Amino acid sequence: MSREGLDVQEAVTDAPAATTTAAPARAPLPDTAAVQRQASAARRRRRAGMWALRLLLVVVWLGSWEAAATWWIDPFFYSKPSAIWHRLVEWFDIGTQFGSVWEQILITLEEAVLGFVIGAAAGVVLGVLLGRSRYLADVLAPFIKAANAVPRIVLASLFIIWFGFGLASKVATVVVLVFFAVFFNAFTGAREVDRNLLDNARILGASRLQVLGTIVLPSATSWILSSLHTAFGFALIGAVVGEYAGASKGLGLLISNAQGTFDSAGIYAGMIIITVVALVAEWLLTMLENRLLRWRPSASRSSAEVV
Amino acid sequence: MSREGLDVQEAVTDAPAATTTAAPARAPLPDTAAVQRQASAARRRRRAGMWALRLLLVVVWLGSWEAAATWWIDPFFYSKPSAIWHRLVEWFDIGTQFGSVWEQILITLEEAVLGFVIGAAAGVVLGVLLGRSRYLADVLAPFIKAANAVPRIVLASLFIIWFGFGLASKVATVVVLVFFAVFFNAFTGAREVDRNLLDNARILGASRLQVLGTIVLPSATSWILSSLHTAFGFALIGAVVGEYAGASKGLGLLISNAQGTFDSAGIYAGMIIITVVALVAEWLLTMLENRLLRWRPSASRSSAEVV
Amino acid sequence: MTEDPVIRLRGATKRFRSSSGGVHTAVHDLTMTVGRGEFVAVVGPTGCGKSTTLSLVSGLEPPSEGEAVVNGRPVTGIPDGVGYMFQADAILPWRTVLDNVATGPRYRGASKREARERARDWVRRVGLAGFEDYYPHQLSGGMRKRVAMAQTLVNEPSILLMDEPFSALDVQTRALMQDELLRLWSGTGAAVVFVTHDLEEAICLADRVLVMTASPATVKASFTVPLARPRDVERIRLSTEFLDVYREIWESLREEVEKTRERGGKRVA
Amino acid sequence: MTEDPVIRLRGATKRFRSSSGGVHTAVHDLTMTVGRGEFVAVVGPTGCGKSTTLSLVSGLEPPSEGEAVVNGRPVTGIPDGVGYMFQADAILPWRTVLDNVATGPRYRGASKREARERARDWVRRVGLAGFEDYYPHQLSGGMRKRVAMAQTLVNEPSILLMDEPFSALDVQTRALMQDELLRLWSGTGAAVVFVTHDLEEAICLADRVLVMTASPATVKASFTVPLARPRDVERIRLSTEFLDVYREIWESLREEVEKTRERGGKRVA
Amino acid sequence: RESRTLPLGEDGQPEITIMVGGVDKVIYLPAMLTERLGGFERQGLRVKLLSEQSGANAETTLLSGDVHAVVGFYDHTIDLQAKDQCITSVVQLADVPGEVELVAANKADEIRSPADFRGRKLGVTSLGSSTDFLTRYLAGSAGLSTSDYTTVKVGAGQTFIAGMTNGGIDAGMTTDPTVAQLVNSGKAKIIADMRTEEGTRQALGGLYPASSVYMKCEIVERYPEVVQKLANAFVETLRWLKQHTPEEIADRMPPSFANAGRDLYVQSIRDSVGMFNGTGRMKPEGAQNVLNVLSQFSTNVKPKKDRIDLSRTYTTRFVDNVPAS
Ligand SMILES: Nc1ncnc2c1ncn2[C@@H]1O[C@H](COP(=O)(O)OP(=O)(O)OP(=O)(O)O)[C@@H](O)[C@H]1O
Ligand SMILES: Nc1ncnc2c1ncn2[C@@H]1O[C@H](COP(=O)(O)OP(=O)(O)OP(=O)(O)O)[C@@H](O)[C@H]1O
Ligand SMILES: [Mg+2]
Ligand SMILES: [Mg+2]
Repeated sequence: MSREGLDVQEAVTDAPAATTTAAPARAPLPDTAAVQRQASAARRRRRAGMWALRLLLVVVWLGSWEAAATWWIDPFFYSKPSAIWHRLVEWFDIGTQFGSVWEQILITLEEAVLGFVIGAAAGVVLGVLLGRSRYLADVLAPFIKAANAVPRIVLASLFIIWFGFGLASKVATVVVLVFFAVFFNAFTGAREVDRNLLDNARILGASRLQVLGTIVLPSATSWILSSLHTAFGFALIGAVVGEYAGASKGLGLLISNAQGTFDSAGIYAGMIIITVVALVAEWLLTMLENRLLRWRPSASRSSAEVV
Repeated sequence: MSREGLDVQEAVTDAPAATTTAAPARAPLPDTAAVQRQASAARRRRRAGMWALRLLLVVVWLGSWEAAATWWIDPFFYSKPSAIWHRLVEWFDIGTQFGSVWEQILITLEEAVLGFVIGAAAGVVLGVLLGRSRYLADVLAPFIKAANAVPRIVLASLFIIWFGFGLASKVATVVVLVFFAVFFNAFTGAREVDRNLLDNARILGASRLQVLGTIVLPSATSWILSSLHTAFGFALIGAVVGEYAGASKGLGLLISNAQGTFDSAGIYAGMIIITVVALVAEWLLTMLENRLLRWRPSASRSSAEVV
Repeated sequence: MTEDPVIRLRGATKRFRSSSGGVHTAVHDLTMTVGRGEFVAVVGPTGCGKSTTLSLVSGLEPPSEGEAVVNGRPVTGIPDGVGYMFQADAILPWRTVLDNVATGPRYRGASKREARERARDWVRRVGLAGFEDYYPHQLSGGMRKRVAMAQTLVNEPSILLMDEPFSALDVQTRALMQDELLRLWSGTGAAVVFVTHDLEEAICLADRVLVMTASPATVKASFTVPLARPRDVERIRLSTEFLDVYREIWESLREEVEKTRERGGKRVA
Repeated sequence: MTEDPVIRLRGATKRFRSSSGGVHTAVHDLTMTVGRGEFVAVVGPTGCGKSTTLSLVSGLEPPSEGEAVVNGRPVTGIPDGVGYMFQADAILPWRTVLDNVATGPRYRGASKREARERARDWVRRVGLAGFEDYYPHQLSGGMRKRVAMAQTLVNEPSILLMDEPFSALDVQTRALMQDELLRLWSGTGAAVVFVTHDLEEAICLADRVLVMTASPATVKASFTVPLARPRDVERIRLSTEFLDVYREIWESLREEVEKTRERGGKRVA
Repeated sequence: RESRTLPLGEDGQPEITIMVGGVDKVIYLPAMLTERLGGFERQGLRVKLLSEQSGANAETTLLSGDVHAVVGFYDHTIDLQAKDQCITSVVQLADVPGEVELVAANKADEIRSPADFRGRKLGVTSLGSSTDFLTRYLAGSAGLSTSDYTTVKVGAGQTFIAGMTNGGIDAGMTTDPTVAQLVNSGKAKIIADMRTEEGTRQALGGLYPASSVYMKCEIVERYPEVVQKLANAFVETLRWLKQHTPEEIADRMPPSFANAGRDLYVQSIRDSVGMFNGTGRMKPEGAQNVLNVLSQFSTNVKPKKDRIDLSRTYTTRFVDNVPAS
């Protein structure tokens, strides 16, 4: 990307200089367009082969599962792909016994997103604060370590006792899961800010607040953003576990109900929905990350050779 | 540390050269021993103050909880520190209703450690393999992403169906939690191996296997080790959640039993035990890390000023 | 040159706590002055304390003993009119060239439009017109140094501290940047303290070269460079005057370099 | 010098896929030879393709067109007897100095004891006796370069490729290392290809200096250096013969450097 | 895994694992009591008791062979037959569910009977559980359809109490000792008490046999003598229960069961102990009634209700052979 941008620059200003490069006795530069066409054709072939292989893997996997569940193993325990598919179709066509499946997804998402936002914001604020204040960080370090070692999933049922069966207890579960994931990265990001950048900002005349806003936060951004991927996964899990522990709606309830009614296809179907939601969220976060981190060299340094 | 080592070197070989440094007209170098004594006294004072502050925080926190639970809020839901303490004393003195509390801890630890070892080993092997094989990694990428998005905690109850009520289902839960944490770091570690180191090894005559053993693995080690911290936390949570979903012994059962018998002190006591176990494991892992990464510059670059 | 100096260090000492918990004296009892408009180069062996000296002048670090005086006032905090180009890259990777250069004016309260206007002028002056919207990672090392230079100069400092600004560049780019620096500096009347490892560079650029002792640093000797300005850096380094001064200063410097060398692995990279 | 060369590149071209998916020609139709025991320095503008040339000779990269011949055999894989000191630090940070130097012999099947014995000898020869048990991070840049040198030389290569080995060092350490290199090389009879940005360095060290064109690289000219050996690097660079050769080669090189410069931000750092 | 045989100890005696659907619940009290009274040992059985709050999980482990008997609700045997799995109740501990429908104290004026459930949040231990079916049946009998109210999964014990006190649910179904805890503290009132035959007939229009010991049909076929010993042990305990006071019973139970206070525990036993039938014998009328309920509210049973063979879901042949003491 960057190279392209610069090449345009070059083409405009230095076209004459470039032609003088070739020594008279040398073979002329070959038609790079042709070389390039060759290269991209090879790339396309490679990609097609890859997709074929992936498809094959999926077919073999699902096929052997279906076959096994039909003839050898008991689908009561292991379900089978066709049954799972039917359950999914049923849910999306007719709805679940608690109402439309979209409603369940939305409720779970609402809990996850709300908790995610609160947890991430708290994580960033506290992380940056402690990252920039050595003394506070030193004092609180043992408490944070201990709090981080608490088995947070177990808290879900405590939160139900404290906050009831509604939104609040699920959001609380999500918040504690998200908070630590974000906190540690924000902390590291804020602490590892390049000393030179800080000094430079001070020399250029920045106030304490300006340093925080223009140096510390942007520096920590890539750390924070990278933590958000894991954090959103945690958020979904937190919401599901919270619903699992007690709820009247949501994907976690769907799964726990499937478990209660010996509906193994339903368990798998619920898990597939959650997985898809997580993948979509992941994709959105990657988009956000790419937007916010435009200033970084592109990560894909795929400098494989042409021939 | 390193500096000290080198100073000794210097003292032995270059003592005369050092004395000629001071220009004749300059003030003599002050007694560094005195300056150093001063500095370390200041450090000691600072540390004492820090511990006092921490103690104060703990006292205020526990005190207000105890007071609130005694006079305002219902200890039936929130328990109180003294009750939790009594429950802990009881467990360690008399034992729990499922036997000695040590036995519960050992069982949970056994599940966690077993799953941790299996999951970490699998994560390292697959991570390094895919990290070094671009094609395989490209083909499998979508599957790995999807698998990683599956809400793994929910798997705990599936595993009980698949693997039964015993050790196997808990270990399986732990394995899936640990695997991904380790896998991604091992993968990144193996892929980000310094190109120069690889080329250098090839030039020096290394075979493929030698490159893997002497360059790739050690390079990935710091990535892998850093993932183990999170991974062991996951391992404990996995074991506890597995026991929670159904078990005959273990800390998870202790907590779930406490929930069934209105014993909120028991819930907290169980969580405290798990937290302590996690902290001890964390400490052991840090020791291991320090041993294996002796070759790295010490991380504590606490170069605060003396005056 | 010595009356009414812009910078004066008097008996300045700076101690750090080393990573092992001991105490390391980086600068010991250092006294030096820099006059108005003077270009002083500082050379000295690796790790002797050159950067530390600059940080005392800039107010980034307070001296442990002695005092630093800038423009007649003791240094507390960053003194007015100080510009500092760091040894390492210090431009903001998340800002474009233009916004990087506009950083200083923005910090100092200029409106966004005004700051950008002044920045655009300086981007042009350092020869980066057309690259305003590039991010640092899209630039070569030499171009990044120009951005840093514009970023520093846009604040119109009356005191310019430069810490081996060109040492990371290849020889060819470095020569170019040296010319550029002299061109931009001439006529600003700013006092410059230019730290370098490279004696050639020091002589090409400076009015006066200070030689530092091996660690802990103090001023060992001061040499005036008799080369006329304006100078063409690429030409004068092959002239005989140049070679004479070079030999003279090198004799003084070599002693300290060897002292440092003998201490062997002292420098923990 | 041209009959029975140790290294011969004939019409070698190397293309890379650039990050944008396009094709970048790093080396185009390059022909060069290096004779037995000859010390050849290669200079050329930044990013022209010098390192790529070395990677063709070393067998790390196959040429896209043309051929590379080492010791009379076309290069496929790493040829026997090649040693390569990389531009960047390439010693193993998790091994002590001694074990780093012993790496090559270990790879080549020597027993642990034997490898260590040979390594100990080389550690001493590069002047690091007493530092055998240090880890790289405890060493200075110059010391690390010595480790790299010992690591390469312990394999007793008959062809030594060096890619700007000293460019990251400060000027003083660099001069020292250059002396060291000449001392260690003399009498080994190894052919050396020494890539550098620094024309001074090239002339001080080499029998012959090759000037490369701006990107894509090919050989522009070849200059023989008339300085007698053994050479004392710190002294000869102030001699008149030196200055004459310098001026001559610089004229040839400057054209290419300027070409590269004009292309502006071409180098994506 | 082997789900068709019982594991044998070194001396050839079978080692039986029994999963209790909440060993601390009073409705399953005979399981722990038998162990405490030494009933299993007297029969020469080696028995291990496990606890699992979720009934469905308990059955799953039974089917997979991890445990060999479950102490749980009879209705699951019908549910599972609809899923083509055969399990059969060998000892029927009670003819009534032992469940109580509670209503939060501050709503007691508005909700007097199941007919007032419209628009309410009703707590059940778990969706698809027996409490779920019973709640729906109560509401259904009062003329409500399933869309008129919401069932909320609230678990049992502390989470149930929390739900009841902080407004998470308006009413809910649970067992002792949770009932005693809520009623004693005045946080809830009873609107349907299914701990007695009378109350059950009133609420459900018939019996609803619940607490039972069930096993896989295959195991029952293969090891009748082992099943007989189990039946002997449980019936002995059922008889013992009839002859002792709640205080005496509480004394025999593990002290941790009374963590929330001994008086409370004694009271919960007093309230519930009447549900145990003393004989272990299933009343066919009850079984039929359970099928009626499930036919209306179980998604699994509803489509297959006409094909359910009740005779395979319970047997009295073992309890009939228990020697009179
Ligand atoms: N913040 C700090 N904390 C501890 N020690 C420091 C600190 N800054 C510098 N030092 C030490 O002080 C000594 C002098 O450092 P300084 O950077 O001033 O040297 P220098 O002459 O600029 O070196 P170089 O030529 O490598 O740039 C070094 O030994 C360094 O390790
Ligand atoms: N593996 C690779 N993939 C893609 N492009 C490459 C690769 N290696 C080198 N190049 C490109 O080839 C060109 C020449 O690179 P090379 O490293 O040979 O130059 P150089 O003369 O050694 O430069 P320098 O003086 O900076 O060391 C550069 O534009 C570089 O970006
Ligand atoms: Mg410095
Ligand atoms: Mg190169």
